[in-house]
Amino acid sequence: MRKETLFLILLGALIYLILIVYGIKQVYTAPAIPPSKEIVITKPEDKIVIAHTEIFGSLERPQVIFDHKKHVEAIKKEGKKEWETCSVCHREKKEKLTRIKKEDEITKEKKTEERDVLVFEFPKKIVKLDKEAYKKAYHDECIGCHKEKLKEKKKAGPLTCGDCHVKEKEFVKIKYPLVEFDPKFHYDHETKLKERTGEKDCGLCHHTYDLKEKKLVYQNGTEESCYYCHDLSKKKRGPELSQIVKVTTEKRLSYQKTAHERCLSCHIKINKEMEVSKKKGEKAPPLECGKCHTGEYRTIADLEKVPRPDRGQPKTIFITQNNATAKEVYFDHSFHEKQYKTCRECHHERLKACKECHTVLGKKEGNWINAAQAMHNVFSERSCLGCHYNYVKSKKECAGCHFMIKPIDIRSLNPKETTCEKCHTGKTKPNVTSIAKLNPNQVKDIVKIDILSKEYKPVEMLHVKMINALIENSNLSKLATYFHRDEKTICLGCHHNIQKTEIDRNRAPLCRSCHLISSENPSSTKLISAYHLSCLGCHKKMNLDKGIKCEECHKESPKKPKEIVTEKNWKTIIKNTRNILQVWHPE
Amino acid sequence: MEGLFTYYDMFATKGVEYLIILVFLISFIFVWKYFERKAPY
Amino acid sequence: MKKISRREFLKYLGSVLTLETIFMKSEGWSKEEKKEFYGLLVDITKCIGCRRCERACAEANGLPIPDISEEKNKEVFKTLRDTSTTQYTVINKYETEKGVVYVSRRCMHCNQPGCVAACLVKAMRKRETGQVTWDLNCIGCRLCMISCPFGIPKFEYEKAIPKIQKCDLCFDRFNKGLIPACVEACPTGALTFGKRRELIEEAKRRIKSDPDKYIPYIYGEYEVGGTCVLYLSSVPFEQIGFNTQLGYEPYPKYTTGFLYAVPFIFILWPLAMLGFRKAVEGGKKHREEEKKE
Amino acid sequence: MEEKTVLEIKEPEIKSFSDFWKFFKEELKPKGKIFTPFNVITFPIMIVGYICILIRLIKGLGYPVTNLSQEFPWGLWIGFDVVTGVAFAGGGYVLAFIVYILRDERFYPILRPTILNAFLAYVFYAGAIVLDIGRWWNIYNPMVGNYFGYNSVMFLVAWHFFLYMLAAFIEISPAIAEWLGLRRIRKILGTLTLGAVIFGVALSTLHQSGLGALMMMAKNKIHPLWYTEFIPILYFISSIFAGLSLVIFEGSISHKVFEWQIPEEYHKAYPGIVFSLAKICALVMWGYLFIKLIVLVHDRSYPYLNSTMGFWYLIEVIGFVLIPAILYAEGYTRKSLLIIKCASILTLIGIIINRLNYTFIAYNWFVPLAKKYWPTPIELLITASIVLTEIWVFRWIVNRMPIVRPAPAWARKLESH
Repeated sequence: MRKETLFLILLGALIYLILIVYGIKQVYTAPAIPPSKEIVITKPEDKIVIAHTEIFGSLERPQVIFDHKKHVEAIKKEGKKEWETCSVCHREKKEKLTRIKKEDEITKEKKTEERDVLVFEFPKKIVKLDKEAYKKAYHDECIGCHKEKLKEKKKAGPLTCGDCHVKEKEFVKIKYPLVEFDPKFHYDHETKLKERTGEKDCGLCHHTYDLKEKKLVYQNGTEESCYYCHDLSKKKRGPELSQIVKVTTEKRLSYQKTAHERCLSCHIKINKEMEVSKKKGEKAPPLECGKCHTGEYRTIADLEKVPRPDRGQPKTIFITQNNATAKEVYFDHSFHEKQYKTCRECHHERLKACKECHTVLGKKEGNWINAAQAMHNVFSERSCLGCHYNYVKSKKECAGCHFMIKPIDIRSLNPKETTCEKCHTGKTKPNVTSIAKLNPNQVKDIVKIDILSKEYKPVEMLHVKMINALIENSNLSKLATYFHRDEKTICLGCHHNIQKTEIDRNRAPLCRSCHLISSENPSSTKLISAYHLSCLGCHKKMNLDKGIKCEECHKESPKKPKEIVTEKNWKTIIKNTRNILQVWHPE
Repeated sequence: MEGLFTYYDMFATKGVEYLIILVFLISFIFVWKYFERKAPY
Repeated sequence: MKKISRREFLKYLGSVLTLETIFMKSEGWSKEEKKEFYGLLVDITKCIGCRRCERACAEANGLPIPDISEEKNKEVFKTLRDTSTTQYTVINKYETEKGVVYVSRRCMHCNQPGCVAACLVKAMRKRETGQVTWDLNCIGCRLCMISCPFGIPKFEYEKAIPKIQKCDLCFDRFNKGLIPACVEACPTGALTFGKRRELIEEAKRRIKSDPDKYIPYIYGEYEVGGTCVLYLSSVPFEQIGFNTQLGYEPYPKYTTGFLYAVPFIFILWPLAMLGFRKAVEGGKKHREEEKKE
Repeated sequence: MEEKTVLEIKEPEIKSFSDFWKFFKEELKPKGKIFTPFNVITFPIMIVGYICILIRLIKGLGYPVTNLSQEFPWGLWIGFDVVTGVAFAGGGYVLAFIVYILRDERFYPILRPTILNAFLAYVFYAGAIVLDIGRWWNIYNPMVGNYFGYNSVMFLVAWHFFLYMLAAFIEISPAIAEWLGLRRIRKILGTLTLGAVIFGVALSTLHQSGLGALMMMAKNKIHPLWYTEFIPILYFISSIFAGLSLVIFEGSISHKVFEWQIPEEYHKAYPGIVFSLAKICALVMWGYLFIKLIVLVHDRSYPYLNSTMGFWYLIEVIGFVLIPAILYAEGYTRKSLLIIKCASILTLIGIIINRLNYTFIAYNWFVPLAKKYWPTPIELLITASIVLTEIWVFRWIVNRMPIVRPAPAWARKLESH
């Protein structure tokens, strides 16, 4: 028994030793935060992730990566044309649309027409929205088709679970770049469809949903963006639109589904017609994913020349409301149209005039936001002040001064007549000329800042050169010339927090008059930080390459030693030496 | 950050702890019996 | 003892009272102005990473002066540095979604510091005016390094006469009426020195005036029971090296559970044991008597 | 087995200090053989250890001497010597409690060696704290002078180390009196032991848990699986079975080494003692496991179990507490000393790992590998030499004073218990 127990003890000791050594190695080398396993593919060659997490929740089996292109090629090999391949997997649906033609409130003609449209959802059969039904539908259609092909001795796809539900692909996320239907696309489609159908028919794509009759209706003059009703990601909505959105969410008509339905069904129809008519030189509309989801987007500058879709909007408007107290505001609609890619930026709810929902006292449709709030709210991207403020803060040329100037908010600063009159000009169209250059004798040419110079030599600021540069910048942009009006406003960029009237009397105060060299009150910016924050801040915001390093503004002064701290702290030095033992051990 | 802006239930696990104590007391009987099993020295 | 008459008693009582008042006045019991926490507001959006505060701090505290020229800064910013025995405050550069951000790291001077609660010789002390200072009567047990939630106190291991090195918010300069050296040297006003209450008001004012510039959270207002050094940032704090999971309990509170129980154990244990011994002894005697019958 | 040396005890006549000095010098000479294998191996280690201690005092705590860094202020000396050493010395107060308070006479034979062991452990291991203290010339500050940092846990622990050394000395002093044959002093000391025991047990509960409370303020540095509000309680309970395991382990060795001193009836009673100790240990460990479970649930840190740290935690809890508990229980029921001895060795290693976990393995566990702490040779040498010196002194005392062998007749009469 003796040898046996000895062996047992040794074995036990060995196991424990291994456990300890392995344990400590793991503990000492384990990375504290496990690296995240998610791989995002942004260049997907027509691959789709089938996961349906909204139905299956957390997946038992890893997600399936479906290669759409391979399947289309396979079907094509069997002799089908490219535009015929879609109906193999996607079901067709009849879509009814009632067209109403109205001229000033009288319905001229009303007819309903029918179109066959392809629904781009995979399980071809309409299936109940639960795990079992979906699972069965997918398996029948995929594996069923693969089995059929095998019977016909053709090359067929995988059958076993592991081949489709691939473990490594579990964390792959495929993101298709958004297709932006910008004005150029809209204009090209308009002209091409006009040639094809002979007359301008917006009903081909646009429609609205009549809540009472629960039918799709197209009425000329009420064309709107698909995003209004079909963008299910946006939460906040006005009372009227939220009903329609409730219907779209019930029917699961997300923007992705409706866009594919609308565009691809039409493209297939045209492809079919072109097959028959065989007109030379005409480019067939694209059917592959990569052709539309290119990922390149046109900038606002490219779209400058492109005419915006005509929806009966006036070129210029004098914004006013029946019981408005303030004067009218001249608004150049066509100019502002060119500043954006979509109408939705301002017409965020429906493509109607602002005053229909934002009345002077506020309406239920406008969520009780009255006109003043809608137009002047500084922190919204859609209001006049808000948009101007964001534009001015983000644009390189303007941010130099404007990053310090607070936005004019009707609540905080008691607005004076002059500031309101800038926009509320009444029925007259304000004409504004660009600012003339500054004549040198009016303002000091070089300003010497030497009050604080200790380590560095005084700063010679080229005052006039800077002002002229700013004036040039201001003349470039229409917004700047409109609001700056004369060169005196440019001075407010640095001499901020004072009234313009003082500048008119050529009395621009020095920085020192407000900023103290040192003060107990933490909320007052010291003079040294005032200089650096405004000068350095401006140069950085306008991302100039000069004037960032210390040397560029002020040279080092040679005579004084490079002591930053005014008064040495003798007590700490004594404290160090007081440790007598320290003295005996010279480090 | 819990506790300042969100509700943090301090006594959430008290229930389970009482259960564990119960299990311990019951197990103590068996342990005691286990010790008395062989002829005590 | 000679019976003292009533008059003698009153005379005696009077003298005691007068003595008492003199004593009180000299000792300064008169209600002097209650000292308040002074602190530091670090506005990360304003810092341009010039490291002048590091050099000023080195000059003021007699530490080796760092070279803060442009090239050296670029090279130093490559790695994230921690404060060390020769640098009480360091600037670290972080690339964030809002561009490059410079974050100054220093002692937070907590309102209820863990290091002060840990020190058994009162070498680490929280002064009434908010500064947490270290003193030479330290025995070097390094429990303060373990108890600091931010890991700030640094010990001079390589020295035969080691010291704990840490920023003390220029306590000596403060007593001479000066502001800390780093605040004096900061060109852009990223560092502001003042009473903690005013600094919090100022930080709240700055957040309210530029809502899109700052994230609406002052780091240090509630962290570990509130700290005297407060941080304002344009980028969420966890991205720039701050530990946001420290909770709001001041760290010394975690040892109160144990320390408050000590007196009770000292009282109950001896009593219980004595009682136990008597009971067991009684039982033994009783059993012996029964065995005898 | 070499023939048993006759048990000759001659009591010296100590009247004045000079007699004592003469007797003491004569006693200093080593008894028994000098070049035993144990001496030959340990003596050089101790000498090298002392040289390292000198190096440490001159060069400070820098790299070549210790691997301590800003992330790991406490290393092997505090982790092993002070915290684990004191936990092992816990057997002293547990046995004193059982013998003097619960009046259980069965454990009397092993009472004195355990108390001597505890006293020496405190003097040497807790003494090692002086080595780890950076500014050791201020060591008296918390005791003397006006720097009483009563707000700190370390203050409590420091005072309790000092006081418990006194208490343990009073408890062991009867043996010294018997060695010197001072009858009257022995009588007085006899009366003091009960007071010393009660004071000692109260002190021990506090500073055993106090050592745990030292880590309470490292909340964001210790891994959530290990960090709880109940660290002091865990430390206190683990010190009970740690102390008892050491008593079992050390008892088995000293029984072989000091065979010739132990009388026959002590020898017969020894297995009984060990079995009842094993039973206590098993029960306490069983309770300790449940406390660990409750703590795991209370802090909701069970999701951390399926990480690498979780694996290490399971090794520590299951491998070094559950399995030894089962072995103890088996050893008790099967009445086999061997199983109990293995269980005690496992528990001792378990306690070392548990204490080191708190000090530098689960402490700052998120720090990259390059900055992690591992003891340097000098640290290991110094620790080894301290442990060995303690064993040598223990042996010196046991060979002379009536620790393992029964007290002389006149002393036994005094025991009025």
